[in-house]
Amino acid sequence: MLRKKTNGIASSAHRPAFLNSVAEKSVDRRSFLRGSGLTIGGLAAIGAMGGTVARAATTASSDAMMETIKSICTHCSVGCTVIAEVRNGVWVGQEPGYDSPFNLGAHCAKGAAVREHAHGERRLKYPMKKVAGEWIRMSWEDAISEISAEMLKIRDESGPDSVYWLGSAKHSNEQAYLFRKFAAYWGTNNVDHQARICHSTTVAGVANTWGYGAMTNSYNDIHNSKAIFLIGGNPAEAHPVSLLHMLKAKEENNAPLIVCDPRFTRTAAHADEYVRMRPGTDVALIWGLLWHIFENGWEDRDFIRSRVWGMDQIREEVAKWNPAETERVTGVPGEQLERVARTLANNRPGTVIWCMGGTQHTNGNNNTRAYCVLQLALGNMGVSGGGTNIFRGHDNVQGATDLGVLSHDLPGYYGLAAGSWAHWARVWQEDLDWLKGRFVNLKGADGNDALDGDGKPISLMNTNGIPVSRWIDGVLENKENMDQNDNVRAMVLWGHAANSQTRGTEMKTAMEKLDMLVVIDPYPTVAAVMHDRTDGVYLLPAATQFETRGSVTASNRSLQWRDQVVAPLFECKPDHTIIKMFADKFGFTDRLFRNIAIEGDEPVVEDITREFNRGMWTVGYTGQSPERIKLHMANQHTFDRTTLKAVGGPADGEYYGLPWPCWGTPEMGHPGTPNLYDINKPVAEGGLPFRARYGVERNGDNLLAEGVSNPGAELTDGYPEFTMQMLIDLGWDGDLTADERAAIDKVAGVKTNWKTDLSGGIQRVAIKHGCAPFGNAKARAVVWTFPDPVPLHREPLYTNRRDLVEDYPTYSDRKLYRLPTMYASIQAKDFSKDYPIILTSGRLVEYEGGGDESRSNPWLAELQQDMFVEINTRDANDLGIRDGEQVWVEGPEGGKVKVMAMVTERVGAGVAFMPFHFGGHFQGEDRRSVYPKGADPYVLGEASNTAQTYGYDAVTLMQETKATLCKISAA
Amino acid sequence: MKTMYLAFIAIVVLSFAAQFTLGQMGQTTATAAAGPSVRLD
Amino acid sequence: MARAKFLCDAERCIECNACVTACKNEHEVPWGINRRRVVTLNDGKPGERSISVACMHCSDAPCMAVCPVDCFYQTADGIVLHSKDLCIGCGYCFYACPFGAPQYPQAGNFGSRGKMDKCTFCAGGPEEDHSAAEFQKYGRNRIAEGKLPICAEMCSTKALLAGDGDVVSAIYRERVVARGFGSGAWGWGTAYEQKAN
Amino acid sequence: MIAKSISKTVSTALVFLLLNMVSPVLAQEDNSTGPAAAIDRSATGGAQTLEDVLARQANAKVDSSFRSQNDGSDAVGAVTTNQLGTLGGASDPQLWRALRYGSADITLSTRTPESLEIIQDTGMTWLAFRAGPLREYGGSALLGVTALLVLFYLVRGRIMIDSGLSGQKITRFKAVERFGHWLMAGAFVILGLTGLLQLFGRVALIPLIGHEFYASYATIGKWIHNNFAWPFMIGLVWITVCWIAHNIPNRDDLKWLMVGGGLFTKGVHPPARKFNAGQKLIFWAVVVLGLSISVSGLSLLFPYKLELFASSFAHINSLGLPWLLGVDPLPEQLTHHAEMQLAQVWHTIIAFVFMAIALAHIYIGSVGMQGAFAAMGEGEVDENWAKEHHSIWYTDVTGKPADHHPNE
Repeated sequence: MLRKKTNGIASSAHRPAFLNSVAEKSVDRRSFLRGSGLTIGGLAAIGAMGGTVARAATTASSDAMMETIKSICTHCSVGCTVIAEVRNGVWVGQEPGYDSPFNLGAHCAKGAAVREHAHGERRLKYPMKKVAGEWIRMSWEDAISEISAEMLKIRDESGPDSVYWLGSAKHSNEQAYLFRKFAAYWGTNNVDHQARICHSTTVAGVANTWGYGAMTNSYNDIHNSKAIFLIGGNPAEAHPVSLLHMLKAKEENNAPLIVCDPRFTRTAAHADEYVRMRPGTDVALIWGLLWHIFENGWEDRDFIRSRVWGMDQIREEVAKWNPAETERVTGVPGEQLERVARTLANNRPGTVIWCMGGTQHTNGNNNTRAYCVLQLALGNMGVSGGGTNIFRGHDNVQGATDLGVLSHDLPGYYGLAAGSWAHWARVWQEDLDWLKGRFVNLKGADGNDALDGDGKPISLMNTNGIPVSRWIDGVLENKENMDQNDNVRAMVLWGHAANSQTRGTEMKTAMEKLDMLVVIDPYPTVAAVMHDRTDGVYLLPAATQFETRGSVTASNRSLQWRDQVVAPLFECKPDHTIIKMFADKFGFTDRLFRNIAIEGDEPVVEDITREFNRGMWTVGYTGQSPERIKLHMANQHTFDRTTLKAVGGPADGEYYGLPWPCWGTPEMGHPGTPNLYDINKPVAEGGLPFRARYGVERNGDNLLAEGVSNPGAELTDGYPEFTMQMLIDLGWDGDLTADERAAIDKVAGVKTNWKTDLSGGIQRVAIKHGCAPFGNAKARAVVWTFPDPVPLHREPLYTNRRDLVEDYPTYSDRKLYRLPTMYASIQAKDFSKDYPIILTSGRLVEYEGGGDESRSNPWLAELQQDMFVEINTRDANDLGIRDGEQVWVEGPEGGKVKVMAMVTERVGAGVAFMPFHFGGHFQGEDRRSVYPKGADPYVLGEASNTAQTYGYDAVTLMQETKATLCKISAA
Repeated sequence: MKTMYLAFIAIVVLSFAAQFTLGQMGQTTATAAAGPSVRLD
Repeated sequence: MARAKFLCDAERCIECNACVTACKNEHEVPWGINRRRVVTLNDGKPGERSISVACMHCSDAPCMAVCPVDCFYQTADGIVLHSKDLCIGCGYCFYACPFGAPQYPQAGNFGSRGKMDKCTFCAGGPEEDHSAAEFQKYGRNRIAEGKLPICAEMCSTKALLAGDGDVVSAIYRERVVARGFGSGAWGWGTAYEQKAN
Repeated sequence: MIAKSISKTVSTALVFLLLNMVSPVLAQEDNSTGPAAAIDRSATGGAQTLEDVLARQANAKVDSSFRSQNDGSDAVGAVTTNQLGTLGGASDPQLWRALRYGSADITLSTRTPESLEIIQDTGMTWLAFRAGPLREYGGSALLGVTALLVLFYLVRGRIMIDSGLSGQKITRFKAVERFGHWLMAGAFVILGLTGLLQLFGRVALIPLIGHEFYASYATIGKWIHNNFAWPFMIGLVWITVCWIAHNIPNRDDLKWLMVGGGLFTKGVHPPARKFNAGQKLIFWAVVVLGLSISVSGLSLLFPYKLELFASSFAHINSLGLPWLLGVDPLPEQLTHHAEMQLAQVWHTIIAFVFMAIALAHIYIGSVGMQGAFAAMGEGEVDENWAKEHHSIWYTDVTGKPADHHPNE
């Protein structure tokens, strides 16, 4: 028989591999693993071969030059650690990051394939522009000068708001923050990013319910759940590694996994209970569930009394949703919901998880608030194992949201009010008047300044900009109907896939109407090819996050640090460098980087982190200094895999990644907040009450918590948010240091509050006395500031249930974010005859977002080569369509896509599903030839959003992609 | 006898011809495993 | 003696394909060659399960038995490897293999199938450990580095286990006990008299 | 006698082959006819019993329906709104059984059809048969034939031209005919040798010359075997076209056969046309076997593209042949693997038969008979040879009577 060729050493090095499987190392390793709850084959047996490891190292001489670098996967929000092996500048290998408490070495298809970034065959390799229909290469210098010259011209003619800066959830925290600041210095609020079309309704709905719009607990905390209620999400494909944690709860706590979804998803396949609902009926479903809970008195009365306001109004609404009505609207049988309700009641604490399936609706904010109300009713908030675990999408969509890359916000959710600008001007040490001068006032029809109620001119500095979901309307809408002086004339897609927004056919028109289209991305993206422009398109190659460094915020609010794995490939540049190059041309580099050192063309990343540390008081992004984050990265192994708390080691007692709020200054050493609103922990150790954000009383009702507060709090009842005045009244002002006092007086004297105090003194003192800086209030089940104070079910704009339109109509048309927005006028028309099938969309595990990156990765692309539409067997047979055939899917607005039919039971009868990652084909036409040579992804396909239709949430303008109509016919 | 040798030469010639044409016909697994909307090289 | 084994926990596998891409990543496996693939049963129906399949490294491997040039060998750990220098690409190992593990760079004509390629349990091949030749022909040799197959190490839900058969089975046993379902002597169907509708 | 040993090889091989290849598939088939006779499995908790194990070792057919049917398929597609509906009701063991017995509904991201076979069990039987009976019987058949020829030579010696060489030559085969013959014959010999190399190399040569050395030979051998197939097939068509007219059987052939062509008795020369009955037999054997070996060879050349057995078996079944022979009907559904395995086995069996016949032909055409080789070599034969062996043909071409009639 054959034998291995050896030099003698090699063989002896690996022969006894499995032999000494009783090496004591193995025992330690395995007992440790059992302790950590997850028994991992890989690790266990690595231990088993412990003896070998050392010797193997000696034989692998080449490993001397091997350097190991830690980064974070750039795909989803779980934040898996990527261990890169780099040999003289080349990324040669990828190892599992067993030390990371988030992924324990695990990866999904995308994470296991990130090393392909280092190959980058299909990357955009150098700056290009389109001239007379041809792509021509150009230098960075020329590109930046040409683009900025054109922008300044547009600025003179139409004002700063005619240039749209579309940022990205793929930016690091530093880049995101710098991007928002850059837009402010340019003088517009027309800046936004993926969060708008991802979880904006969650942020709005949840933040208005109890204070912060984020995942309240963490992936790891699901280990403690006794029940898992998952609605409108498919983590098995969107966040595969999160299943590592969910299955642990399922298997070890025997926690029932309940999945509510129109599709029998891969997640549902592992559920104990699958609830198939009609798309767009989330509120109805939740109310139907609550009906049983209230009916049987399963709610947590004490919790509601002390920590919730408005539940009685909810009861009134829920009373209408008896099993019969619920089944009529959602299609879910009453007895199943009764069983689900009982399961949730009997298994507390249970966690509620939701994703895009709940958020991307015209009444998305209602859905998210309904989910919150469910948890409030069950008393599952603020406890480990409970909470609303909202899985964010992109790797840093949480961070980019926190850092305000949004058209209605400044970093830290400060809003756009004059006071907010004043705060950030102080942080930036900027002349506020100069900053105001960068913006323009809204002009009336007569060409003079339009005046507000008090007869003052309206500065566009203080009004919401156009959100990404509507940028095409910013281009196409008649300017007379807009609260903006002119249309958008230049569009900058900076790390954003155009095929992720609906109404593809209109987007094509918009792109062609623009003066200039700039794409800044590692890949050309669909934006480079979906239009027929022959000039005025620029492609600038950006570096990926593996080619630079910076912090990134995972879904659970933990910050992790990415080290640079390899130098930027080809002519790519990191985003913050590109920002600096633009700032040079616009002439405000010195102002923009006043507190940030610049090396060559590259701003120093750590300085940017420190700058936002000095201003992000509202969400507690102030304690996470670069040094602290890096310390955690270096000592990942010291953190407990369930609590995320370091057991000993240099970060002893801190929570992994200092999940925000991490109060006060870094020096104060707050450990971070693992679970929000956990009233059973001292604030200094990561506890919190609900945030007092909506005043102290409403129509005579007390909005503050009643009789409860965190252990060690000197205020044992509810209390409002802290101000300097309050410290004085309490007699705690003495605890402030002289410097802190000086800083506070410098801001607004006694009016200075915990959000504007740049010294962090107020926060420090409040916490010193055991109190939360943001007060201690009730969560509000009713948000009186929203169109639907009590969350209501509203039929989608395009619905085939005309019988329900009368009972559950949508909103009236209205003007939002500078733009007229249609609701009733669309729903009035009946499309259900010609477009009978409900169309919804979602994720595939191999791809992500617009897919330009993942479809350019051969290891992933090979696994999903055809864009498809899932059609139920019954519908397929009725339409005479066979599995694998090409079909046309046409939306009621005329957009149509030619895709492969996948006949399956996965979707219910009358529902069709399309993944949204594909692009490069447009209404049956293959656009591959339009890509710059060699930069076309391996796989192209129709973008589902070409057929997706109009429809936006009434609070955030989140686009409706989960419940519209279509017709399907054989192609 | 030369007809025989001629035939033997023909055998070799034909076999090389076959090898060539089959080479043209036979596709790589990569191309075989690539769908219509894929560009590999 | 310990033997190298794979085990895929169907209760946990979510068909994320991490094992597939991890393998491609680790060994630079070209398009079309799938040393490991994920099989889904009852796709989209209740009872949907997935399992990850590759060379099972049989104790008494049919491929070894059938190979006309006897190019296979089995390491002391029971890993079935082969020599691409000897392989003549006849395709017989694929006809013999119960699990469809062997892969060939050329499709179509038998005459030009090229050297067979398959899962090596990340143990390289007959070339010297860590040599360039070994990597180029068989991919990385993790076993020699004291590491286990990357597919199992990167599995998103730890469904795929690899290593010493005894350790692997022990881990799986622990799970089944903790789980208390899913691997019973009879299935839910029997337990709940459940029938298709 | 030769024919006997050959037919023995073939029949045994076929029976063995079918039994082995078919039984597992059959096991599946009769599963669908409901659980077989209930054996008491309480002792093993529903698993296989000692009887099953012993039966398997005795190579008898084992009824595994009690496992193969218990694949949870009845629970798949259960009502999802039921409790645990999502699990579909199948347990892991049932799941694995469904895979094992190929009853699972499988989807796969890879695009090659053959990789849809998750677990195929015919491979083991195939390789056992290839390593066992195929080498054994095939090899012995060839050796047997050679031995017989040697024996024949010792007994009968070289068949001489009774009346000696006349020195007068007449054309027997035109260049076109000879070219076609040698095109096929030459390719055939090489194909035979390289084929044998593939089958016996591992047992016969590797021990002698070692792996590396042998592998390089095998590589060349495979190249030759694949590509010489084409000249062979061309030659086959060629000679068929040339000679089919001359090979229609007639009365003279009976006479010829009755005296055994005079091969075994000195001086006996039954009359014959251009081809005597012996040659006609060879011709038809070559045509039929050549066709069969070409087709099976092509399906091996292009894996999975040319799968013939399932359909052929269906025809055979429809003709009721299995029923006549009293064996189970042949499987009409075959995995891609099984198709290739059958093709390989069939190709080899035919090859052995072909080679055995060819040996005899080569013998008589060369050392076995004076003046015979010249016919296909130069294409011209001695008049006396023609008179003795092909008297009628001689008269046809020369118009002169073949005066030499020894046994009249």
